[in-house]
Amino acid sequence: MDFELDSEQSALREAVRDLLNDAYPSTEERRAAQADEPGFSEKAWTQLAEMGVLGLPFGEDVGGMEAGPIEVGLVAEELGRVIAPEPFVEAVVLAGGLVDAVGTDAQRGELLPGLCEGASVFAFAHAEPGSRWSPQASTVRAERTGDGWALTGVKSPVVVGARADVLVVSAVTDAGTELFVVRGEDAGDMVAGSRESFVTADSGRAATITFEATPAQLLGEAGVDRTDDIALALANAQIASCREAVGAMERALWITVDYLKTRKQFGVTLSTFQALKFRAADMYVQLELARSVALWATLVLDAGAAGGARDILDAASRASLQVATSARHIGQEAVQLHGGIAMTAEYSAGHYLARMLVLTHGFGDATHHLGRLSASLSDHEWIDPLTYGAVSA
Amino acid sequence: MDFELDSEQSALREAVRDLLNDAYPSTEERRAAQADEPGFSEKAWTQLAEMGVLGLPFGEDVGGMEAGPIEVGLVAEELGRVIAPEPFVEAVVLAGGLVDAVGTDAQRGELLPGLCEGASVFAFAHAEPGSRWSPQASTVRAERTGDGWALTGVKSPVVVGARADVLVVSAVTDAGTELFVVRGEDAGDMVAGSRESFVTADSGRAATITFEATPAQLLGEAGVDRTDDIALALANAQIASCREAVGAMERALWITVDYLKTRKQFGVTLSTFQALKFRAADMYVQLELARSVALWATLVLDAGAAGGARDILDAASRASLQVATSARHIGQEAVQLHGGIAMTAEYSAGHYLARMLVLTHGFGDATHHLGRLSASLSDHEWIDPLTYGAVSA
Amino acid sequence: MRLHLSDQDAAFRAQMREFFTTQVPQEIRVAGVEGAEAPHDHIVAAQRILNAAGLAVPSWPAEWGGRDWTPLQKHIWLEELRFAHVPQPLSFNASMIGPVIAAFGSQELKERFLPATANLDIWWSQGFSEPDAGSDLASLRTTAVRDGDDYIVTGQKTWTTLGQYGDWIFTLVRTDPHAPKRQMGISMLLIDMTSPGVTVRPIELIDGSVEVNEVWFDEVRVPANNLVGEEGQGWTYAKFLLGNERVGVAPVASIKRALADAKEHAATAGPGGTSLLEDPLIVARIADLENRLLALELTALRVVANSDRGKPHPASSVLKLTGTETQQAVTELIVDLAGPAALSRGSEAGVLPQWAAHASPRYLNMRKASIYGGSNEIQRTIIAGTILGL
Amino acid sequence: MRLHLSDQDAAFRAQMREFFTTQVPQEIRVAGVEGAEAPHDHIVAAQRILNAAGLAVPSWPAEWGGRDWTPLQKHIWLEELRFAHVPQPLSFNASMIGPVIAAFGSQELKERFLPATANLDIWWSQGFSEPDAGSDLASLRTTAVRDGDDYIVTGQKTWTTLGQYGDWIFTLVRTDPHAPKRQMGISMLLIDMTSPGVTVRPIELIDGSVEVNEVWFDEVRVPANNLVGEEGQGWTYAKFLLGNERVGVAPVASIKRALADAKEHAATAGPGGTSLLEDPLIVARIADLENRLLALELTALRVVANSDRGKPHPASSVLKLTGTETQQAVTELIVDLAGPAALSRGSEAGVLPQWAAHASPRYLNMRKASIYGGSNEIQRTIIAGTILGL
Repeated sequence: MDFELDSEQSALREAVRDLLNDAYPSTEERRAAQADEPGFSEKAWTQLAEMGVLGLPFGEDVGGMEAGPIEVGLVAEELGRVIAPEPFVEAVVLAGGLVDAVGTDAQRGELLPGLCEGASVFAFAHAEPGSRWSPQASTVRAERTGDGWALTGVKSPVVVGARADVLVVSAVTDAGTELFVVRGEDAGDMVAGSRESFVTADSGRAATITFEATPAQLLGEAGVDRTDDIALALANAQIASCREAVGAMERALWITVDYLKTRKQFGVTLSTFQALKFRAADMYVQLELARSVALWATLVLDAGAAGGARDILDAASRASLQVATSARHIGQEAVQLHGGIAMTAEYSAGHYLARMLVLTHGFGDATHHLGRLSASLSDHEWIDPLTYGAVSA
Repeated sequence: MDFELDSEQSALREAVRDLLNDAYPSTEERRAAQADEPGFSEKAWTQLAEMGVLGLPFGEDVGGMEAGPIEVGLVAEELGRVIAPEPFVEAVVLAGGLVDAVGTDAQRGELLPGLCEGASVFAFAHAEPGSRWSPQASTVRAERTGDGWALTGVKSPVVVGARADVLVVSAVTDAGTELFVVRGEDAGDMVAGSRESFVTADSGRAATITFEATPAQLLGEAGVDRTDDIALALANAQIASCREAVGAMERALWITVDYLKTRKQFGVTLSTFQALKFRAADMYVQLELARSVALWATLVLDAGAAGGARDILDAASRASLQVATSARHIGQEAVQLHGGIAMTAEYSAGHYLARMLVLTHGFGDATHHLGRLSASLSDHEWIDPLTYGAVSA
Repeated sequence: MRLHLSDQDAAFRAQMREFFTTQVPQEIRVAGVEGAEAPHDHIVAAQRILNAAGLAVPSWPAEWGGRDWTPLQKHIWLEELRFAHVPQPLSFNASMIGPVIAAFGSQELKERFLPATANLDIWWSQGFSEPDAGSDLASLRTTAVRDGDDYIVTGQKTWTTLGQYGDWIFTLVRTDPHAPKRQMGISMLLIDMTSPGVTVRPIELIDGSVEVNEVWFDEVRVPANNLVGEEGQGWTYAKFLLGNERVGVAPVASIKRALADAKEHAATAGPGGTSLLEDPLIVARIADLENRLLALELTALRVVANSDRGKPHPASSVLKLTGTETQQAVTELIVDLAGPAALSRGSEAGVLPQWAAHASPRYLNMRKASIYGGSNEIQRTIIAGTILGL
Repeated sequence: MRLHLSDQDAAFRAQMREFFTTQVPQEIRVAGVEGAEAPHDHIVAAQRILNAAGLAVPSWPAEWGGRDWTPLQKHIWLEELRFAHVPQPLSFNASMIGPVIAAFGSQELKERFLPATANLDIWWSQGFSEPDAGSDLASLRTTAVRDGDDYIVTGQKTWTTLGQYGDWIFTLVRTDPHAPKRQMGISMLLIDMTSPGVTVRPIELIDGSVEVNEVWFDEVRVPANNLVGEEGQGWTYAKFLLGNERVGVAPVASIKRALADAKEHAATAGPGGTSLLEDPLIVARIADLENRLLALELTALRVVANSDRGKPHPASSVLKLTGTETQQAVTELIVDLAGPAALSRGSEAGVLPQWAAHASPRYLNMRKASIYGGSNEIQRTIIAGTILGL
């Protein structure tokens, strides 16, 4: 049991941190990056690619770094610290992860190098209006057309769905839920159907994508239900998202602490008010609890090969419940302790709240995950975190 | 809509308050009253009878005062203020109320005058080991024996069950749940079976009562399922209990406020610590919210004739949920803000916590009542508190 | 003690409900249903309809359009109005500057301003807060220097809600920088926002909306007869203005409507239009919120009932605190009901239900409730100090 | 970063589990299952079994019975011990005075006291708190005046946990009332509780138990060679003593066992022996508590892992706060699971399950957890000051 990074991992963290601090030294740069489509900085995306970050979880055969969940997690945490709008988790961990896990070798070889190089942006078109974090597709259908497939139906919201040139799409087939790839002719168009971009609660972009007999390529072998693959990929992304939220929480806390130390009211700094100090202390407690479970979930992923998917899904829900609880607490308190200034888009605290809202909502909220954990309550007498991901003793 | 007492009610409140302040000027007197069986002061009980308090809800024909829920509620609140151990709610409102509601005129005339005069103590033997606030009996059975009945089974806990000379007992019959009266030969014995007194969490007394073919008199007409009568009587007692808890909360808050004002630590009074002041303010908020709903439930009872039992049961659950939440908050904070001294039996704060625990547990805890309210959530679009107890518009 | 309304009050309530739901056009009321703030033109239209019926400014003196209602009737009026989703009369006009002018203004000021204020012919803005003041209002630095028949006003105000629509602004300005206590040198001045030297800059909020503004005064010349009452008494008038409202401190009926709407939405928000009310944890959250709201409403009614006797009820301090917390908790619930659609910022993508698409911006926007108008920390300070004597 | 224990640590864990569950008699361990504190004789018996196996005082120096374990191994030892319901070695002996004597005592003191302390032949009590001090320990007033080879000790201590069993008591006394800072005039003195002038008065607690005591010293003559270390250094030793334990700050395994037991009880606590785990609100409460406990356990593991490198982990301050809150929340849960039986105060009425009959007194008793040993307010002050720099 060990919670420390090794020296290579530490070096990666420093490099990513430097890159992101340069890209987003203040709220102003982040607002500028989000002002126009695609809602993030293409330049920062390219820089991340050049550093190898966009290929972290993939094999060297497709241009990747052959790294694991620990490296992915630390990158996510760094992105969270500056609430960078780049869709690392959505494009690389989730959509890229699905191509890597489900795609044929030919598909991996065709698609993943572009992602690793930063030339390509992936999106996972999965949520449907009214769906609630299910690993299955429900209204979007895929039909065979000669030797190919065609998709029909609506996906929304799809994070970076308008910008992405590679869409991984879940759809109902006779086999259950299968996965498909739809490639834009260029960044803006599909062969058929439409994409409408909209601004998200954290000032990013998502899209509503309408498929109208849109030609699509089946991902992987035909006739295999991909529900379990999707669930596992979502859990992967969810854990990375938790780490991103932890990074955001940490910064939100320290921004608040700095504000309390410098802001004067009634002739004294706010830090002289004991009630505010105690509330900052409670924020710290929430941060550390969230960090512990998010780190642990990363380690469960890392150890996952032996223990199987069930432990990973469980760990993802456990991390999400604690992180969602902590993030709401810290985000709201950060705004409240700042007062009115935090309500403005010019100041950072409110953006942290908005970003944490999205990070802890994209893969299920606290009530959702509490419900999942409730359903499995009688499966165990107690929880032993150190035996997760191991062959059951 | 009016929340004020009229002058007669105010006079009653003052009289009861004076009596109780004389009986329990401090924790010491209360501890003395609880040191031995029956766990309360027989003298104070007699004084309450002399004031007419024990006959408040009953008709003049049986020696009562013909008053209503408002008078009952204000007495309960006064008892709560000094956490008096006298079993007004259990003996008068609950057990007496059942005899009044269900008994024949002959039974009412035989039993209730003794209660009103203070000569008699009633108890409602209803809970059974493992039961959870159901209005039905489940393991105690009543069998016909010639022209009478005999009870068999175990009731526990029965508040003041050892001291009571009139036991109202719920038991399973062919009709469902019926009610019976078992009278002790004197205060200590029954004709058959046994009573074992034990100390309760609030230093009062309850008993485990074992019936072994114990002769019993049927209460009221034969062959009528009394589940609804019991539910209504429990709701009545529950609302009075909520008022008692409100009285206790109010005192617990003010005891704490006084402590903060006078206790010095690190060279200053505790009241100079802002975090503690804010927590006292939050206690006040909880008190006022609880008071509002408890008063309202009393008024729903008072208006109840027109609206029927369902509104009353609903109001009782609503009051219980808020009061249980507030009482736990206030009780725990009262102890925490006092620090170690509140853990000792010599000091009052811990007794308030213990008493509130019992008051908010005897008729269902917060989770229980939240479950009840959840079950009826879809029955209404919203809640209009002013139309409760009225014929539905 | 009595639960039900008197026959008279019950009739009053029915009359209000009838008016609001039949005399105010549906298109004005419906915008609120999806949880967004009422648009500017709806507020104006609604207030004029109310004013024509004598229902816009009931708390004012009768000669200026007020009604001799009991506090309970005022409470019923406001709650029925809110529950019917009628945009509330602009508080800057109806609850703030109107009553101050009526109480402290000269006859000339009253005639000049009150009718137009009641009818929302003038849209008033509030110029109290300043950039570095926060909750410490008395530290304001905007100055008004007397120059003949005018004052020359220079300084900056902020958090001016809906100031982008403002015709006039009532301000607190420092007329005497040498006053022995800083509260004493403050006056209240009415300023035409079209005056040269007035600049309004909207502030974008975190939900993407524009609700508050910064207002700069650069040597703005203001006629001295725009002074309310006496010079140096501004702090007194401001306290009167801010403490004026005993009724409506907590927007009970608005929360009730939002919660009822949320429950209705939940009934079809599940996958494939199924009901989320099958999920016991969601049901329990809603049931718990309904009960918290009930406690709030009853506390508000107790405060109102007691105001009848002329003294403010100590529990009134509880209403702002609990009201904002309950209101915020309902917005949190709606975000969670919205599911993945909560990623939206209210855009008109079309395929997501409007209530769900607006859930997150509404949640973010409502964080202001516990900050503006006396933060919850200020409320706790008041409770601890005034009620508990701590 | 690695999730699993090393093979060595996994073997160590298995070895500890094996020992505790097979070498400590069941009757000593079972008493804890129902949630009550271990009785006096069980504590003594357990500590002697552990000590015979070299498992009572692993944190002490090796020459006095300590083991050269890593912080993680110490953590595993303690958590396995707690999870097996083995009464923990008496903290006053094992964690408090033992390490202080080992670090600061003379060779004579070490030889005289350490073996007997490890084996619980001496039951130590703690004499730090005084009646009016509360969290302000340094304000103590008990005096020790030098008189030849003795000190004459006069004063009163309170909150002396389990002092009714005490053979000896380690005290903080004021040896120099004129010291420039009040912390400087304090010394640590070991006092035989059978000395003339020592009086112990048990204090009844709100759950009816007797756990803490008042101890009076009325001109008690104490040999000067019972002084620990140097005169005037008592405050330093006390800080060492109180800050000594990095491991075990939060009783994770005890809470885990209590929660697992509660879940087991819930499975039959419904009417007629049915399962309360059919009630989704109860299930959610338990699931939520399991997750809070997981977060606590993992935070404790992070602190332990980091202690390896010699510097205390900042998150350690979180453990006391969260540990007590979680522990208290579990006692609340059990009260609610107990249903009407929660009216009991643990009496042996027989027909109510023991766990249910003890639920309320346990709940009441556990309110102490957030008060004793540095209240949660003190913990927040430490976090704000030490970690956040506020």
